[in-house]
Amino acid sequence: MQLIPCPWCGPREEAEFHYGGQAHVAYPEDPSALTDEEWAQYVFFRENPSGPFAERWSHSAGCRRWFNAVRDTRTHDLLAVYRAGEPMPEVTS
Amino acid sequence: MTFRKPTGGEIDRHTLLRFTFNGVEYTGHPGDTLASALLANGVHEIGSSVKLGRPRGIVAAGSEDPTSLVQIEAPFPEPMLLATTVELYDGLVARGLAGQGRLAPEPDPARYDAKHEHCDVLVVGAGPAGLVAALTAARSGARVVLLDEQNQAGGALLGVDEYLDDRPSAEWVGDIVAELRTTPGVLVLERTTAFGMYQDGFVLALQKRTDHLGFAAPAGVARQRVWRIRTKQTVLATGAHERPVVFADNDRPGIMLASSARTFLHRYGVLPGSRAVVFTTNDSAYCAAIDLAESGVDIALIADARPDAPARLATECAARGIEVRAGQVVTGTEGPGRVTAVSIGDTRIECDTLLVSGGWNPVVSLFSQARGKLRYDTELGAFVPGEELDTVRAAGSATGELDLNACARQGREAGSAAAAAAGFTPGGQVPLPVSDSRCTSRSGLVVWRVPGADDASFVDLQRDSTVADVLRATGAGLRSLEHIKRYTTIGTAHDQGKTSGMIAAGIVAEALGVELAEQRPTTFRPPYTSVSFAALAGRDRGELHDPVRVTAIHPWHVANGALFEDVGQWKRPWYYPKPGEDLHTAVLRECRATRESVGMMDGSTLGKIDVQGRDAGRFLDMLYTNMMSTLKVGRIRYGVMCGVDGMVIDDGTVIRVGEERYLVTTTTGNAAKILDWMEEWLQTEWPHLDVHCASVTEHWATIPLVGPRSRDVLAAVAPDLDVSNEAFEFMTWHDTHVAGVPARVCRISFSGELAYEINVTAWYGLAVWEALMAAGEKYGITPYGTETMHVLRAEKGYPIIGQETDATVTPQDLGMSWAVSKKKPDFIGKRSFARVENNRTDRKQLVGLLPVDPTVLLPEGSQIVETDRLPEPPVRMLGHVTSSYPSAALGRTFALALVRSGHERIGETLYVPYEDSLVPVTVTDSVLYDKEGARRDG
Amino acid sequence: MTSPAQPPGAHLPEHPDFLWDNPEPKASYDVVVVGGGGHGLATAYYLAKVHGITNVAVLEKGWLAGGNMARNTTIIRSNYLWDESSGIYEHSLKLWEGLEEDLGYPILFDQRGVLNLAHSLQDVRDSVRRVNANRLNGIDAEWVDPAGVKEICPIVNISPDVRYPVLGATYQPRAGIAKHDYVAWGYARAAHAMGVDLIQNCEVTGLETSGGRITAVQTSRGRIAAGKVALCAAGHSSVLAKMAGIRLPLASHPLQALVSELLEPVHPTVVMSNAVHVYVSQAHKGELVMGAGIDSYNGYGQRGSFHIIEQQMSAALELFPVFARAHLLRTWAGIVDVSPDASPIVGLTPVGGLYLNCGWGTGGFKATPGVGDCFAHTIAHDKPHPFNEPFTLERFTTGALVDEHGAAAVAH
Amino acid sequence: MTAEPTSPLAGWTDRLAALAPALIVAERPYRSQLTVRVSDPDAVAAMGSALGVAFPPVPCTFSAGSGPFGDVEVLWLGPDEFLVVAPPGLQTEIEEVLRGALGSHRGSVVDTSAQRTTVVLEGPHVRDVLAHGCSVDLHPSSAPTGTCVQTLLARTGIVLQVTGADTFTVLVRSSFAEYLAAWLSDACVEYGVAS
Repeated sequence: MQLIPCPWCGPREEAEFHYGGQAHVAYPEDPSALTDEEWAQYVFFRENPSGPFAERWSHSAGCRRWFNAVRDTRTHDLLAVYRAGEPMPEVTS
Repeated sequence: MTFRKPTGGEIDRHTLLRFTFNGVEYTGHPGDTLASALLANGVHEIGSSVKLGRPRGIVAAGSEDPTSLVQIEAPFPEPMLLATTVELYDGLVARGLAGQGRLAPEPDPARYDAKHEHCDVLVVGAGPAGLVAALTAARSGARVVLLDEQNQAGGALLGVDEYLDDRPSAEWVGDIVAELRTTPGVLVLERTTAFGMYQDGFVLALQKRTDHLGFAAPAGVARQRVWRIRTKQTVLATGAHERPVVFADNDRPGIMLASSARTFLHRYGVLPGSRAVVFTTNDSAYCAAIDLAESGVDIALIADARPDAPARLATECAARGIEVRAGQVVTGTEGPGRVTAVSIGDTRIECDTLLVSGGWNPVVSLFSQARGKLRYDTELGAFVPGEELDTVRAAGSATGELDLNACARQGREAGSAAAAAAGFTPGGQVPLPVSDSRCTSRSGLVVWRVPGADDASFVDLQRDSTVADVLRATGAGLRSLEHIKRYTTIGTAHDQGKTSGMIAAGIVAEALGVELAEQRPTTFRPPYTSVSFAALAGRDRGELHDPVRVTAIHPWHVANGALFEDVGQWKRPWYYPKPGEDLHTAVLRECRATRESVGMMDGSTLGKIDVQGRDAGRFLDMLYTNMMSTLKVGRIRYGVMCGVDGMVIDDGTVIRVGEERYLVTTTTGNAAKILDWMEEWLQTEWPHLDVHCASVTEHWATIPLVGPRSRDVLAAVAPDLDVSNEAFEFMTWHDTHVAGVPARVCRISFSGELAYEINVTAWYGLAVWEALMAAGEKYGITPYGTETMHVLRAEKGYPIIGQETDATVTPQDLGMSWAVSKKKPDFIGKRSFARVENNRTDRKQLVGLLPVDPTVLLPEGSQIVETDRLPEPPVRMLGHVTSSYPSAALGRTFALALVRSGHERIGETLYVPYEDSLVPVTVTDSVLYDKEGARRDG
Repeated sequence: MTSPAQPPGAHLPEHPDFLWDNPEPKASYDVVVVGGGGHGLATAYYLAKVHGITNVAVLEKGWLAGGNMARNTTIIRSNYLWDESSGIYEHSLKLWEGLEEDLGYPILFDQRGVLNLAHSLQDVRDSVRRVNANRLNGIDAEWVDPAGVKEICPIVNISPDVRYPVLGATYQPRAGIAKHDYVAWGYARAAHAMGVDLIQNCEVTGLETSGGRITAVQTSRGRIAAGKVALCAAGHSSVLAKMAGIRLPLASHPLQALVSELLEPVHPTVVMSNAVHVYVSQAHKGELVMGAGIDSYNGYGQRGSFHIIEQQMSAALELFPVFARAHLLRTWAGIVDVSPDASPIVGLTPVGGLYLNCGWGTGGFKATPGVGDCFAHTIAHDKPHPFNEPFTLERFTTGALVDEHGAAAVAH
Repeated sequence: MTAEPTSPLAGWTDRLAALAPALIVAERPYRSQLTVRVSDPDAVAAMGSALGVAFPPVPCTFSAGSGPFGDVEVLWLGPDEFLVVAPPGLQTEIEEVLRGALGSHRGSVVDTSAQRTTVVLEGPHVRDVLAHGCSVDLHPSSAPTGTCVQTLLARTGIVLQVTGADTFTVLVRSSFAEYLAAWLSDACVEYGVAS
């Protein structure tokens, strides 16, 4: 079980969090301007790397805040945690 | 005959414990394990092997034992325990196993629990290294947890009679434990096995709290506890296991690891037999031989595989009349069951015990689970921790170090380093003990097996896997240890290969002609030792398995005989049967009463979310398919929400409380999901929007009051409220008092009838419900449950999310194009409506179905076909029945269904396979009752 | 001491004395199959057997069948809701029924039936819907009430007083289990015997294309030219496809499983409960084999979070109180590649000669023969087999999903 | 005709009392509770002044004090989210005052008085009991008096306040209150209470 450092509440057990998949996937400015292919990319397609991955978590049983993390999907080590809206920090894994 | 020494060991000879094994009564003493008590009684044959049915004895003294599997029968049946880890208690009934245990059919009466613990330094293992590590860390002020699987601290010291600092080692151990116990912030746990090491310093440990008490175990105390430990730093002082050497017929009872025999002697005062042969590849077995000889065991011979015997130890043996033969190996054994003779080359020696030592395997399971890399130590013939980790360090014989003084020093270094890494400065230095030990074992020879009858040379005694099996696997082309493990099943049994895994790897490397250093060891998977399912379930059983959520009015439902339906975690009244009523008769009565007079239900479980802020309307416009920003204050609108894929995810009403404030309702099951959905969009996509959401689901009790007489009932309890149709229009709300309590009353209807939804602070829910019951008594007010609610809405063609929808249904499919805004430039899901698949004309659409025979009730979930005769499978299906009920209002049965091109098929006859026939049904509009909507105004 | 007439496990078959060679990779192959798990081995086998294509290499980065094939709970069934799914899974089940003979290798395929429990009224509706659909698709399926559940599996607790009572179950009698390693080895042995090269410890590090067509794979053991390349890499599919510039709608998650020690027979069938995430059978030697729910986060570490196991245990004990003092012996995790609709992606790609088989989530093992056959057909003919035709990558654009996830919640 | 209130744990009063002395447990029902969303420092300060209790500036803490509404606590729930807790019957007035203090700043005030109920726990075993289901480190060095965390207790969400050396306050969603009570009762069996 991972210990996830909520940017607000500090480290808490994974069971308190909800996973939100890839971070930094913006809702399209104007969906109606997109082709079906482009829209499908937004709806269904996400990065799925083996290695560092910028992803979203919500501290759902705590402060209910969404935040971002860079986590190595091979080791599950959290390399960085940052607040929603902040740019992805440089990480070394 | 007894093999118990008159003195010595950690047992209480003054107390007799009676126990039964394989149907025979024996006695033992407090401090015994089942294994030591059996050996004291001369019993070596425990069970039989799983595949070949060969007798199996006791090989080791601890949890690494590969053979002594027993079934506990009393006090309560428990399968597959090792006799070496079962502490003896009075009245124990057990039997040896043939590889399979038995589960008790009766419920386990014991309690189990879990506890969270946090520490700076966790030390696993209370042997010399662990004790020094724990005390070093404790003296620095760190919070320390020290765990050990035994019932007392000491580790390897428990199995020897050595002196530390010129006094019995137990005294040294006792002093350290005493100091630990009195140091604040230190927790010492015996009978506690760390069984898994996970991410970020998470260690799980199982504590056996009352097992050793047997029948005397107090009922209120959890029998076993799972400790969930979060630690900053860990010291693994997990020790080492002696390993055997494989030779022909090495599986007989009476063949035991030398150090284990020594442990039985010193810890339990038990002799393994009368006459023993010792077979070793290293020094440590000499000490066992000498100690046993001094206790009266006839040591017939020490066969040392090394070309030269160690001079000092050989001299000591000679002084005791023990013959030592260097360069000799055991080549076979005899015996009908227990060993009766051993062959060493051409020499045959009669004996009842064969003690074996093939060297030591550091216990690296947890280190490996912590993702520490292992390194093959050629001198030791074993894998050892191969790197330093930031938060995990090994100490003592777990590193391969076998000298006691050196182990203690490692413990001090590890304890100090761990405390420092956790942010603590050193306290008083723990003095290292000085040992007089005669035995060090680094000078061993690595011998995996003695060539001989391969098919009787057992590598894994529990799985009956032999050298021949290993060679057959390599001969079959297998190269990977994982493959060979699976081909031979070595290491997959109860002991998970604690003593066999390394040997198997060695034999494979020899067979393949590769270096062991190049072989990857097979993975050490948790748990280190087996853990009962019940311990892992802990207290999350029965009523605590998952929370039962109830409303403020719940006690009334219970008192009035409601049957309940599980909706998510909620218990909702399903229907309220009167004596003699079944579901259908009760629901017909509830429906009729509601449509003809007045009924009410507990709607408190509906999700309720307060949405506030300048952009609240804009926000809701994005979430709902229809327009919410144009809703006027005081009015209510029904809305549908879709996912980005355009499929319906929820529906409910939205009431506009103020210019910048809305209250939205969600379905019962989706309340939390929809609030999360809103927060996700607000926080991650639209933080610029001035909107805040708050759940008020449980703040309000919600009571739909439904039926033509609902206005009369409401008027009676809400004297301040003008309930006339003109003053209180459909889809509006008013704040007022109901039964003297501030209330918000919404005029909405999920039944087509005149109806009001009364919302009061939940504390008043029960009282207001009772007031409504009283006020409605003269109209025969009838409480109804979810089933009647479902029937009433189905008669009106209103879908239930999750029943009419299944994540493949759009608002258009539900016939709700009217609820999909054409004006809004965007809302969530809108873009998906333009996809190819969404524009097919043969999508499944919601329609009504009327069985041609009005008495036939279609089962929900029935499929629908086009023809009155079934072709051979696969049969083309047009859709399925989502809801089906007998209807009091319609005087017949009816159904709702999702049907391909359903809207175009209205009027057609389709067929529903039901049992052995095809039931003809007429497709209709989904609204079957009061199509004109005349009834909603009362 | 008890000594049963036939000790448990004594009846299990011995493995043959020869399985496969360990050749050096050749410079080129007609078809390179990436991934030496069940799907890769089955694909190679059917390529050779059905289509006569034997100049084939199966590249495995670790040891053969050491990924999900070695880690699954071996449940085999075909009672899926949608026509598309039941089509390919039933095709697979039919192949399972003849597989032992086909491969000439014991696979311990045991049609002991599978119960899928229903715990809520909506579960019941969904279950009945699926049973009816299955029957019309020619799949054996029954709805059984709680008493019927008890008859099939006497240790299930059907008391109405438990937190989530059993309201009934769907039952597929032809469903069952098989021994995963034996299946993989049976395919490997037979493929090898027909000339397929099985190359272990060979990790694919790159895919070479030229003019929109695949030409070679780069590996840890050198470059291998290939006429066609077929990806059967389960959890690693996204990483591999990306080497050819293809983005997949997949997320790789840990999926955990566990076994108990060996126990006398108590559990004669397979019981699955999606509502409480319990999937359990008793294997041939007597161990209870259980699958857990998928861990929520992406992960390639072959390890999950233990609280998932603890939750699963509490749910399992509600259903099977008799398991209280069974012991957890070993836990592990695989990496499952989950698609948005919980259905696989099997077919052609925008790169000529590159074929995709992924997204099986938790359904991969049971599909092994079926998808091996269909995928081999797809590769041989450069055209999908009718059974995998619906499972295109394009469906995520058109919206023609096969939503087993939302519709039936029986993706296991 | 005036309806009388019933608290979520009304049916548990005796059973909870029977947990003493292992654990002294009591429901404190009907307290005024308002969920406040506010981030503007001026608005935060104004709200604090209006209540006579400064809002907690540090995450995972609460502040307490006395003012025009008597003894009031302000619990940190999130970076812009607070729970104002006051004696029973004041929610309407406090809501009005807080709205006034919020003025035109971004934020919201919602009466959530009945959304959660309050359970006060006391006794030498209180940390032990909570540690059976709560993964947060409650050691005084990590969770001193004044700590306020939202977390899980077994399978329910809670707001947990450390109010003294051996005293804690738990706020639990009303529909989960009976589960909490049953769970606490069961946990106390370990500490000598009859099961």
